[in-house]
Amino acid sequence: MANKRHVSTTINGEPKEFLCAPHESLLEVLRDNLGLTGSKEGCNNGNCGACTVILNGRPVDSCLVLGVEVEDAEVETVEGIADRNELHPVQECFLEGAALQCGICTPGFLVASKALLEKTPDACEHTIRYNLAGNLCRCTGYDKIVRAVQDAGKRMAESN
Amino acid sequence: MVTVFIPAQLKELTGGITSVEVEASNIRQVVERLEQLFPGIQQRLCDGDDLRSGLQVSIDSVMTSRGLIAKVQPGNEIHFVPAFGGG
Amino acid sequence: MKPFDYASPSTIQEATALLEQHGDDARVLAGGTDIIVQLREGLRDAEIVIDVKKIPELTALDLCNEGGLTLGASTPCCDVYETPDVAAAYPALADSAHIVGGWQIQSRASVGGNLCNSSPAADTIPSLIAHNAICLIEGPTGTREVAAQDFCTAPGRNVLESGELLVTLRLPAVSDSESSAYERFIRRNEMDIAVAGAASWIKRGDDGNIADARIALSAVAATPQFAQEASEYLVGKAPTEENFSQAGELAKNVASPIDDMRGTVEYRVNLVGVLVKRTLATALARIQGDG
Amino acid sequence: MIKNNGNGEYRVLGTRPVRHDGADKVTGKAVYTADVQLPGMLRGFILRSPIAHGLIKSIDTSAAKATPGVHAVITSADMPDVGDKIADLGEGAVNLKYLSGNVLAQDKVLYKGHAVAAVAAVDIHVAEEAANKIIVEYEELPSVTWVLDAMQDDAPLLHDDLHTDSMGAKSENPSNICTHMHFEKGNIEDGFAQCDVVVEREFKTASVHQGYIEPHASVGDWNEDGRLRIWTATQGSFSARQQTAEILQIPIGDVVVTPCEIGGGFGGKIAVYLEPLVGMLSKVSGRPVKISMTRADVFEATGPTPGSYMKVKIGATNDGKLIAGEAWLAYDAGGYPGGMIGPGCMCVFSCYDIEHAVVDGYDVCLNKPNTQAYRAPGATQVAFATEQLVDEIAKQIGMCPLEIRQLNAAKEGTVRVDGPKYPPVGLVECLEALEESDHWKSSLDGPLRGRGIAAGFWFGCGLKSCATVTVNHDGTVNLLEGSTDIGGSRTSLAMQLAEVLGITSDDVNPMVGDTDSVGYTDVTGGSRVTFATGLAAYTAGRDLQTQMISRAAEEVWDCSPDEVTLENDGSFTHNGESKTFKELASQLFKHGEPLVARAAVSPENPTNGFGVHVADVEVDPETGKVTVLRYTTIQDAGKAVHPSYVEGQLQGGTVQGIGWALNEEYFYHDNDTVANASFLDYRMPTMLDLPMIDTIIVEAANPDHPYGVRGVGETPIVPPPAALANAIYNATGTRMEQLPMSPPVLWKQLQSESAEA
Repeated sequence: MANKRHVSTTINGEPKEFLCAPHESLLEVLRDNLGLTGSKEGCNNGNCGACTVILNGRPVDSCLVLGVEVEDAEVETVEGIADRNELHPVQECFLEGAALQCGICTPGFLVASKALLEKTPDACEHTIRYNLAGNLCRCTGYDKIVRAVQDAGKRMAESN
Repeated sequence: MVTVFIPAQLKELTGGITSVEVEASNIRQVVERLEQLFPGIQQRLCDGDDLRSGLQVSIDSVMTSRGLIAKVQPGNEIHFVPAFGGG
Repeated sequence: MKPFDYASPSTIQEATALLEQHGDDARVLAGGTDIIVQLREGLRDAEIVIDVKKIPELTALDLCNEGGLTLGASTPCCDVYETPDVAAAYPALADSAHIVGGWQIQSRASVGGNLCNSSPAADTIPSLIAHNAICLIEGPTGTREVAAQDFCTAPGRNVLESGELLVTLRLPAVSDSESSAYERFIRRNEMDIAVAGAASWIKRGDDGNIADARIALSAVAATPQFAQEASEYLVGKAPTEENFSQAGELAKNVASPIDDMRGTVEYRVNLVGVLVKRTLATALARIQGDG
Repeated sequence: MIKNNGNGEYRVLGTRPVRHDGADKVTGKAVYTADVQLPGMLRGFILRSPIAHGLIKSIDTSAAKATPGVHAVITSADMPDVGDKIADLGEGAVNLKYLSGNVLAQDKVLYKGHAVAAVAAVDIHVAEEAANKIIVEYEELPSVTWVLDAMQDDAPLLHDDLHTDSMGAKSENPSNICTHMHFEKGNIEDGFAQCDVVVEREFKTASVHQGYIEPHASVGDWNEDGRLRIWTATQGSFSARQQTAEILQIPIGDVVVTPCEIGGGFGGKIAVYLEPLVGMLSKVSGRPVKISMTRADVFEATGPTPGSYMKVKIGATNDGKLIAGEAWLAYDAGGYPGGMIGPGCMCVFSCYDIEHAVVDGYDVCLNKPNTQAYRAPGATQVAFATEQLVDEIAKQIGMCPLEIRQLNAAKEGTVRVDGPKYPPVGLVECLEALEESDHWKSSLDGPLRGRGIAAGFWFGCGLKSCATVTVNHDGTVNLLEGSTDIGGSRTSLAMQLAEVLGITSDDVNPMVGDTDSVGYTDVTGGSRVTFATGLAAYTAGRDLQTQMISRAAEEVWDCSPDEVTLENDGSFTHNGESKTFKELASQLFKHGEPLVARAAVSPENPTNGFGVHVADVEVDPETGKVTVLRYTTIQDAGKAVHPSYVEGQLQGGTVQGIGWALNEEYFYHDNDTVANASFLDYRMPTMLDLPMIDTIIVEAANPDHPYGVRGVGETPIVPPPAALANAIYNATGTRMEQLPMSPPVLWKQLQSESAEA
């Protein structure tokens, strides 16, 4: 087996160091090495978005990133969305709008939605549907997710 | 007396009769009366001392999972129907 | 996934040296959205994975009036469509970059990686062909240039020799009288592989007729195809629906698709006609400023 | 929107509180099975059959066992012999031989992906590498994956000891047909003789998967005290416990199953796949073991729900009265017997009052994974057939599709083909709501656009549920129940308890217990939890109030219990003095024994959920692609406890139905192996494939529940394929006889019809 590498990175704003073998994905590193199990594995090949994290400002499927690739990078996971005990508007709106049922896709949706709203706070329905099409949900039929993202955008605009 | 509807698949045992009235106070007795009338029907409805797996009883359109011990009242209509669950 | 080693060179020379040293046992990692899946599923093997994203030339994105577009091979798709000048000048490329997987994939997947993966169904390759892109390749024996339309040789195979690295894609400069479009057909509206795809680039002459055209197809042959006959047919013709349909019919001549779960031969050939016609109309509308 | 038929005023029911597990689920704290970490835990990997049908001649595990980091390798030889015994699993009975064989193949593999061996190692990569070193020698056998082919006398036989069961009678020769069912009502010849118009068509539907986003996962720890602890993604912890105990041949009491948060099930997480394997791997290795399936494993070895062939004939008079119906249905069972044909037969005509009917149904083994329930299992297929034929009759006699449904709708007293009569049901109300809806009243303009409607039915079952309520110092309460919560049921149960007690939803802390801590509770399935476990929560609340009346009489008011009145708002009064639940509970806590209440219920009647859908589509004739422009789902919920989650069930089920209708299917290679075992090529709907799904909740109270609750989870998947087929017909004039109605299929059909024209 290839030797493990030492990786220094920033996760949810905090410096982190970890060891990982080159063939371990960022998703495995987060879940198994760092105990950040909020990112979920739904398919392990980039087709469901449940493992979405923000890498250097952009949403990516962490199953399609090698752990060794995040040297000197900034990674944000679902665990980093809330500010201490204050939920982020996107989290609040998912809860208030019942935009989750089983909840397994929710972390990926929250991370991708936050990335979208930071880029396009007033995203219209089509923009939301287009940008979040890489996140599969099998429970909700998406209706309430779209509405929650719209509501969160409004709430973020109001608080700014 | 209760009215027992014969499952269509068992009509071969009843000579085409589709329902009969029997005197019974529970499903076990219903099956016993049926067996007296139509020999062989009991083993089609039951497996040992229980209803055959996959079958359930409806009494006046109310499903029961109590099987042979389910009580019946005079005037009840009894059907044997497939069990169903769901997803 | 089987274990492998990892290197992240910061110069082209380091990268090509590693590639030469490891030969077929080395795999290049740009966005990783194909190669990581292939390694995980055992479709490809690697002793070493060479991450080329730290090489400055490979993440370049430069547009200049005369020189056209210089696109580093590992530049992610989202950079293409999120850079307004680039998206405006090369709309077919922006169209295709915008539909490679979902947003998460587009944040990582690169146009160069899409080309090197050399899938017959790759979305960005027809757009590169339609825009007459040139591939700059560095290798142990120096630099060479290959036209995008000649890059792929078979499903999953291309002209890259052992030790060679695709560094840059160069797209010729465009004028206001040219535009392009890419459209593919998929069963869903996103997150799917093209059943068939078409990119069309046209240049309108002063007389209003088509001065030049390039049409390319995906998912209807072993490699993405330049539809030469259809392209040449349009030259000198009026940009009418009828001529666009006829170009679509002619483009079918280079389609030799397979039957598979994504579509039948008959269906794919039909789609070629539909998509060529539609992308030509979109390109025209874009020249006219209403696309 | 809620359409309330005047059920009475509630304080809690009908409101939309934030769910109790919400904060955990939006912060990543909620623990799903794959998130469980135990000290020393190993990771497991399963070696699966690469072929669809074959005899296992030999398995050589020596190289795998010798791999560094490997702690256990098991094959069926390591599993106990379960014999030929039928086990009753609450929701259905199953032969243990088949159950065990599906978990780990014995002498034969019956589908690609059938588990053959399992490895536990220090990490997943080592486990996978070692599993791939296991050498299995197969003798490949001819295979079959189309139901009609599998029914032929000369079809490859999956089980040479399987004889067709016709209600207790067994066929002489072995057959792939496991079950033949037959139902009759009235006199079919007389019925068709009275008809002015008769339509008949053949339909076929592809296998589809439940498609939950969480792959199956289990963790097992065979403890030194002999007890096996399982953490697992299951719809039913007690069912998983029983299946695991039966397969491993250990006492049920030696197994404790902790249901983790579960990432979707839809019927596909009732059967056990991994639980016995992690148990056995843990026993062999002496370490806890976790297995998470890959997505390919999920597609190839779990679910799907049956593909089908159906021939259905319906006759009516010129004034639109449906008189006679005949159906011949053949459904996939998969590799082992036990499919969904029963409910298919019972649902084919379940929406209509048809006097004469005959239904024959066949459940057929073939080389696919053992089929599992999927949301109203068996009903969506038949609705696709029947609802199109009803439309066709309406068209032929010049009647509106809504009117013909209103004229024939099942109602109280309608006799289903399997015999029972409906109690009060809400189909008529749903059709009325459709007629009054904005969607129905709106115009749909434009070429190649069409509108279709369809009705659907699912029983909704009761089964067994338990609940325990404990009271805290401050009068808040804890609700312990056994229904795994897949979609917010903790809150819908807490709300029912809060309603009884006159407290708020937030005053209730609901918790899903493990099998050691809560009374037996059947699976989360059959649309039963909000209804049946809700009834348990309600009943436990009543038990608590009864205790409190008696305690208040003695300890507070020094009177007889009859002199204490329980008011509608949950307060207790005596001689003009009133105490709220919380006041009284706090007071009783101070001076006497703690308050604990419990309930065990087994409601047996189906809750009979009806729904009606309307869809607007646009068809692209050049590609065959269907775009859903607008969609409205109408359903009778009896009483919508938490309307947001009722809407969510309606929307989610509808979208699964839309996926089934338009794109989802299993593709097979020539050798009957699955070709599209990934989310990429299975093509469930993405967000971009859909419009908003409007909902109208009708509330026609269920007489069997104190608040009138009906199950709502399953019915919404039933109408969409039919509604979309009817809309496609309305847009193009072409009738769709197969699912999915994918672009290549629709394009081809439009091409050949325009060629004929």
